[in-house]
Amino acid sequence: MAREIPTAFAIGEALRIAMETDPDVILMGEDVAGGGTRPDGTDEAGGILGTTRGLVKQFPDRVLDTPISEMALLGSAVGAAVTGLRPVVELMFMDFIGVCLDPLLNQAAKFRYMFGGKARVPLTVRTVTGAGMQAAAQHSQSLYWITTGIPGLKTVIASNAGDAKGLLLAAIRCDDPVVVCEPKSILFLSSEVPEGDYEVPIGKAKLVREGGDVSLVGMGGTVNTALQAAMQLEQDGVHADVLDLRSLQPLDEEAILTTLGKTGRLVVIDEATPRCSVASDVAALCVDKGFDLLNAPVKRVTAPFCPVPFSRVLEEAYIPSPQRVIEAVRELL
Amino acid sequence: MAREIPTAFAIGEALRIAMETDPDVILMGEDVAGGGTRPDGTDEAGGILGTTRGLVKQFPDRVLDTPISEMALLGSAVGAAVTGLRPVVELMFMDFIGVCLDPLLNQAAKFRYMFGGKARVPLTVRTVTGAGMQAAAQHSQSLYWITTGIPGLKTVIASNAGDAKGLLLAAIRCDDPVVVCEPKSILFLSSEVPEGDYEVPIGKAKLVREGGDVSLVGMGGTVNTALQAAMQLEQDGVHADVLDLRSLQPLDEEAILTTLGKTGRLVVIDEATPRCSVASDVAALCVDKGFDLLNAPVKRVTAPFCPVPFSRVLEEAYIPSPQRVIEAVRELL
Amino acid sequence: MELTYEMILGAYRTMRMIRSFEEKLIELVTLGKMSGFLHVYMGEEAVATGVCMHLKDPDYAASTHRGHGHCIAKGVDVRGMLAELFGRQTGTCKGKGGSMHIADLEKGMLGANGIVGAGIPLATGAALTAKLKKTGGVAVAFFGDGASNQGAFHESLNLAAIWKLPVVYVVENNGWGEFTPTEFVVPVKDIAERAKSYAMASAIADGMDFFDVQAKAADAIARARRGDGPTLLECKTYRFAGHYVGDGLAYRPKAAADAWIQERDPIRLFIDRVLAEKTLTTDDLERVDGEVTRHIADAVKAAEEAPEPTVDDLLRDVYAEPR
Amino acid sequence: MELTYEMILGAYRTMRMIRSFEEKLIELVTLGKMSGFLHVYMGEEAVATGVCMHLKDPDYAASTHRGHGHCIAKGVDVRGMLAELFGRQTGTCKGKGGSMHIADLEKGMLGANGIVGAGIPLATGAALTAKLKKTGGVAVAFFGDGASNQGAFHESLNLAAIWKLPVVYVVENNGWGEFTPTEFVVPVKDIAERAKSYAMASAIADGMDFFDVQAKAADAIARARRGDGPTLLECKTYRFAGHYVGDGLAYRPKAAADAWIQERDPIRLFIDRVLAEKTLTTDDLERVDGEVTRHIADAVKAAEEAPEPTVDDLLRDVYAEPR
Ligand SMILES: Cc1ncc(C[n+]2csc(CCOP(=O)(O)OP(=O)(O)O)c2C)c(N)n1
Ligand SMILES: Cc1ncc(C[n+]2csc(CCOP(=O)(O)OP(=O)(O)O)c2C)c(N)n1
Ligand SMILES: [Mg+2]
Ligand SMILES: [Mg+2]
Repeated sequence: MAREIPTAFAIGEALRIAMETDPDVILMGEDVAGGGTRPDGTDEAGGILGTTRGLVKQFPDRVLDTPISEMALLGSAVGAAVTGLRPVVELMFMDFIGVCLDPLLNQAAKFRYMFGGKARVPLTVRTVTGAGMQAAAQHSQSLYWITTGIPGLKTVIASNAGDAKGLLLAAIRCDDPVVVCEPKSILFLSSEVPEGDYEVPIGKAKLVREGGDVSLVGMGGTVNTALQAAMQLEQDGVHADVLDLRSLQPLDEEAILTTLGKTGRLVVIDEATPRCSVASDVAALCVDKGFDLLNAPVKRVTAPFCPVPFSRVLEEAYIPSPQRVIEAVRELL
Repeated sequence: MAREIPTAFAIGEALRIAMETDPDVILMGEDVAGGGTRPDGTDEAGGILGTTRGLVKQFPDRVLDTPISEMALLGSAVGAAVTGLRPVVELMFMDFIGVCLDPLLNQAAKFRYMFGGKARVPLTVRTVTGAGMQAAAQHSQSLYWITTGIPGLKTVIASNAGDAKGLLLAAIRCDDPVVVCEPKSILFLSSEVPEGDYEVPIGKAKLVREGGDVSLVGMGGTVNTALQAAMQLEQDGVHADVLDLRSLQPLDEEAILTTLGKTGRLVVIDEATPRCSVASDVAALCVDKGFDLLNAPVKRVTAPFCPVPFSRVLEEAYIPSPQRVIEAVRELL
Repeated sequence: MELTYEMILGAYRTMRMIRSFEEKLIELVTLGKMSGFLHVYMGEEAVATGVCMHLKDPDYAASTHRGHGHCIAKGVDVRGMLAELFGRQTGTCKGKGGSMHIADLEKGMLGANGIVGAGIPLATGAALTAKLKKTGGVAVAFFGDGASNQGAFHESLNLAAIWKLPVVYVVENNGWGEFTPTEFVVPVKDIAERAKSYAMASAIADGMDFFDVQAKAADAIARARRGDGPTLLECKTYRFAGHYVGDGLAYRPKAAADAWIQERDPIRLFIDRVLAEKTLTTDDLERVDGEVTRHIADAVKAAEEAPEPTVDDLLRDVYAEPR
Repeated sequence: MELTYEMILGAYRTMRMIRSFEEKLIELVTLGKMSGFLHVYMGEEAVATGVCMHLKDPDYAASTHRGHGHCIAKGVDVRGMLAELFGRQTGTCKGKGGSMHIADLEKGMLGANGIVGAGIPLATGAALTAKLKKTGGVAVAFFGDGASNQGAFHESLNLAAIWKLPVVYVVENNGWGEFTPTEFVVPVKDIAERAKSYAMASAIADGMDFFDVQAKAADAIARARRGDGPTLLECKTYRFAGHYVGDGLAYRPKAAADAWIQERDPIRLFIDRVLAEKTLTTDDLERVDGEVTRHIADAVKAAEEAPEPTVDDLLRDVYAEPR
């Protein structure tokens, strides 16, 4: 019967498979080893959330703890990627992109184009996103809209353990720089994860629920929010399609327009703040190429336009809830 | 009769007025003085584009050349802003935000909120944006979508010299951190600039042309693109409203919905790349609150999703043109 | 500078307050009464105390993710801090900041900070304000050994050096950055060495010895106030607890840690010395211990009874001038 | 290392090629035949030449906004470079990069770079590849005095030091960062000093003396190849022209500049020495001058005749694997 493991384990499994199948794959980051190979025989931490635990013992020379120097971490990873390695960088929390955006924005994303197609940048950046652990304003942001908006980068985000494994394997083997977001809300949830080596193609969304009355489009943790909303809506006889974007750039426009074509009504749920968001892109797609399919406004259920508050009550109110999705759907019917 | 001066001069004028009227206003940046007060009596550069020329002579202690250390430049400006100064930072080109995003993303934007409303961050960041000078991929980007998307920041962009002066004065006197974009395409264009001290309110768009058949929404340099398109459309009897957003965050939703209400047809023109853009937000607004006003799809005329190419021909093809706006309008009629 | 009886007693109160405050936090987390990311300062109390005793309210200090000690030493109200950690409306930041963002500008506390190294340019900017507005104030940046590998450290110290800013950079070298020993990531023996890259004054203090810290901090702060520029002050200390509350410490050799904890506890060392030198009596110490315990108990009670924010607060204070 | 006749003649060819190449660019810009942001290397030719002569194709070099000299010295084809500056399809980057982005990975050129300091971590990463894949290769980062104030400099040198990477950091101290004299923004006399913050080897070379540069570069590169870690090599040089082509230089005292240009021209110094030591003859030099002039003339002609990109190229090569 199907094997269910937490997303964090599935990610570790993907990393091990990638390293076993390609000697050029290395891991770099703060405390990705965190002990383990030390003379004093201490046990390793395997990253702040333990995701990489066990890897340094198996690949002592290819799991590299770095100083707290993200600019050098990202920048040297880009340099390593264009010269023959296939680095997988752990940027502990995506909030830290503020100290190391340039290597992504102006280097990794642009080399291939600026150099007339002569460069390959097989770089993967894994990074934890999202709220829900009362980690407050600087450790809880969903900043994937920034990397999504940069031409030359690809950005993916899984909603379950199985996709997290397959997307990460695809990202590592992709010759373009890929940012792989790991939402806090799914890291410790268990779900079915196939054994062995497989890839989930980058750029393909997945219809995870068949309805027909309304389309709920989610990404990462908000796919579960959408599914919960869909189940409650079902009880009132509203049948919802739920589309898991999985890839934020490239965006699977065809899949979005297909479900919109079925339902004529769409709500997009995004844990990020609303301005310049993936949610806005989905809505803009609907009112452009999907205009003739629309029977109602396109609603965006996102975080409010404010920093992530510490207080438990406020953080709960901050994160998009099934209730808010249901209310949005009600406005469309 | 009305006085016409280049935008760059109007900006210098605003800076001088701000410094004359408030002793706490200081300028910080690379070569914002660039000589001028030196013992050897050399003349000053006044910034890479000469915008701040003349100021260091008038305010020798308040125009500060910094090392090429944008993280310290932005970070110390935030520290100065919360402790009693009103710094105006020049970030030479917005492309350089990759090396200094954190002070904006995680510090300036969040202090007031994180600290329970107890902080004021009267910081202004002036920065040059956009293509058109064959400055290539790392000196030509329109990255205002990044600052627009960050809660706690405000972002403005003028389309003419008069607004550039008034918006900058308003930004400097605002108690919130404001990013003031200076598009290359308008810096050296002359237009009418009132004498003396005045402010253009942040958050208010301006209808710069009255039409009624279709709404063209622009920002910065694309307002001129829209006006040119409007004039050509006029010849075929198509009367276009042209709305100048001026403020990207806050976004003047009312003004957008008002012109959409008149025309039912809208094209938004944005020099930035399309993903997670202000253009997407405008389209998303139309299909949400403006749904009942829509008679046609909302078209986004933006830069293509690629880095800015060096080649003259390619750069010309890259920048949104009146022709592309006209084609978009044709699709709506 | 000669330390008066009041100064020494005040220093003890501060150190004891920090220690008891964090012991209480650990207790509350263990009982499941408190949540969030908590990084405790235990073992490093002498640093914040020895430095901040020479600062006044108009002077500024920028802190880190491990900020409780700096906040308390800089005079932030403990009741507000506890309420903040409980996420209450009465908290220093109305419950919106939490442990990593406690700030009180009126007390000159520029804030704990969740971004390693981010406080360094902030303090540099506060020093720029002091210099340009001639307030006579100084600014202090507290940060860790790990933060000294951040670009912001390099850029800020260089800027302060060329502008001769009234700022003191206090690097708390506690031997660890998360799970990584400092010597794995810092190739020089003394981080104070790095001041030479900026022709900046530097000093090294025994961070477990309050008296050594306060003496060297006094010099550095005086240099800044005189207008003679910045100092990099390295305080050698040790992180007694894990990186965060809940850290199992599996990666840390126990023997070495125990040696520090048993032989170099800054509060223990302080007590031994003041009693030996008879500057304070056991009565003094016990009186303070009692006051501190009661003060914290009251603060916890008040915090637990205080109201939580309401959803209306969610969008409040994003901007000073909303439209 | 003993320099052979071929090596010395080759060095002269490289320096002359760089100089003539940029003289031609200035002419073309003045005639309005070429546009874009151009930063010329004039006066600094001995640095790129002295360093790169010790590198092979599999070795990597990261350059700056002032990259023509590094590219030519690292073996990038001048014809392609000229075509690139004309924005032609036949350019090194098919016309998409321009002066600030010329790169040729096959020649080990990681690219000119429009972001000050960005090449430093890139070269560090190339050195990591060499170390992990045991290629025996080394990496060099060229950057300016101004770039040594960037956080990326600090973080990268620290990383290379703790990992003992085979990399050489070549800081070209040309006295200016745009319009600001180096001494206004760098508080230490020698940037090489900064190596001490990382317990890193360092050296200072007279950047106008090809022979001094190549000797010290040879040592540093050998150290890297031996696996003995990185070096910070400061080359004291001078920016003969303005910051960019078109810079009026109003901010720069003329006398000091003229002294450098008239007395310390690296090519002039080179010629005087090789003729005095009779290592090369005037015939040798004139032959090379002729070859270089013809080569550049042909390259300009070819570039002017080459096709420009077409709109179909606009969206090409954004991704290796488009969907
Ligand atoms: C820019 C950034 N990178 C990484 C982190 C994650 N992080 C939080 S604390 C810490 C260790 C800091 O070490 P140090 O500066 O020595 O301070 P200490 O925890 O020892 O007091 C790290 C890596 C962060 N918060 N910010
Ligand atoms: C991050 C960044 N900041 C600022 C600039 C603008 N800029 C381009 S070159 C330059 C001066 C660089 O000085 P230096 O490093 O000494 O190199 P040099 O020009 O003297 O060769 C500056 C400030 C930039 N390109 N990138
Ligand atoms: Mg530490
Ligand atoms: Mg220079």
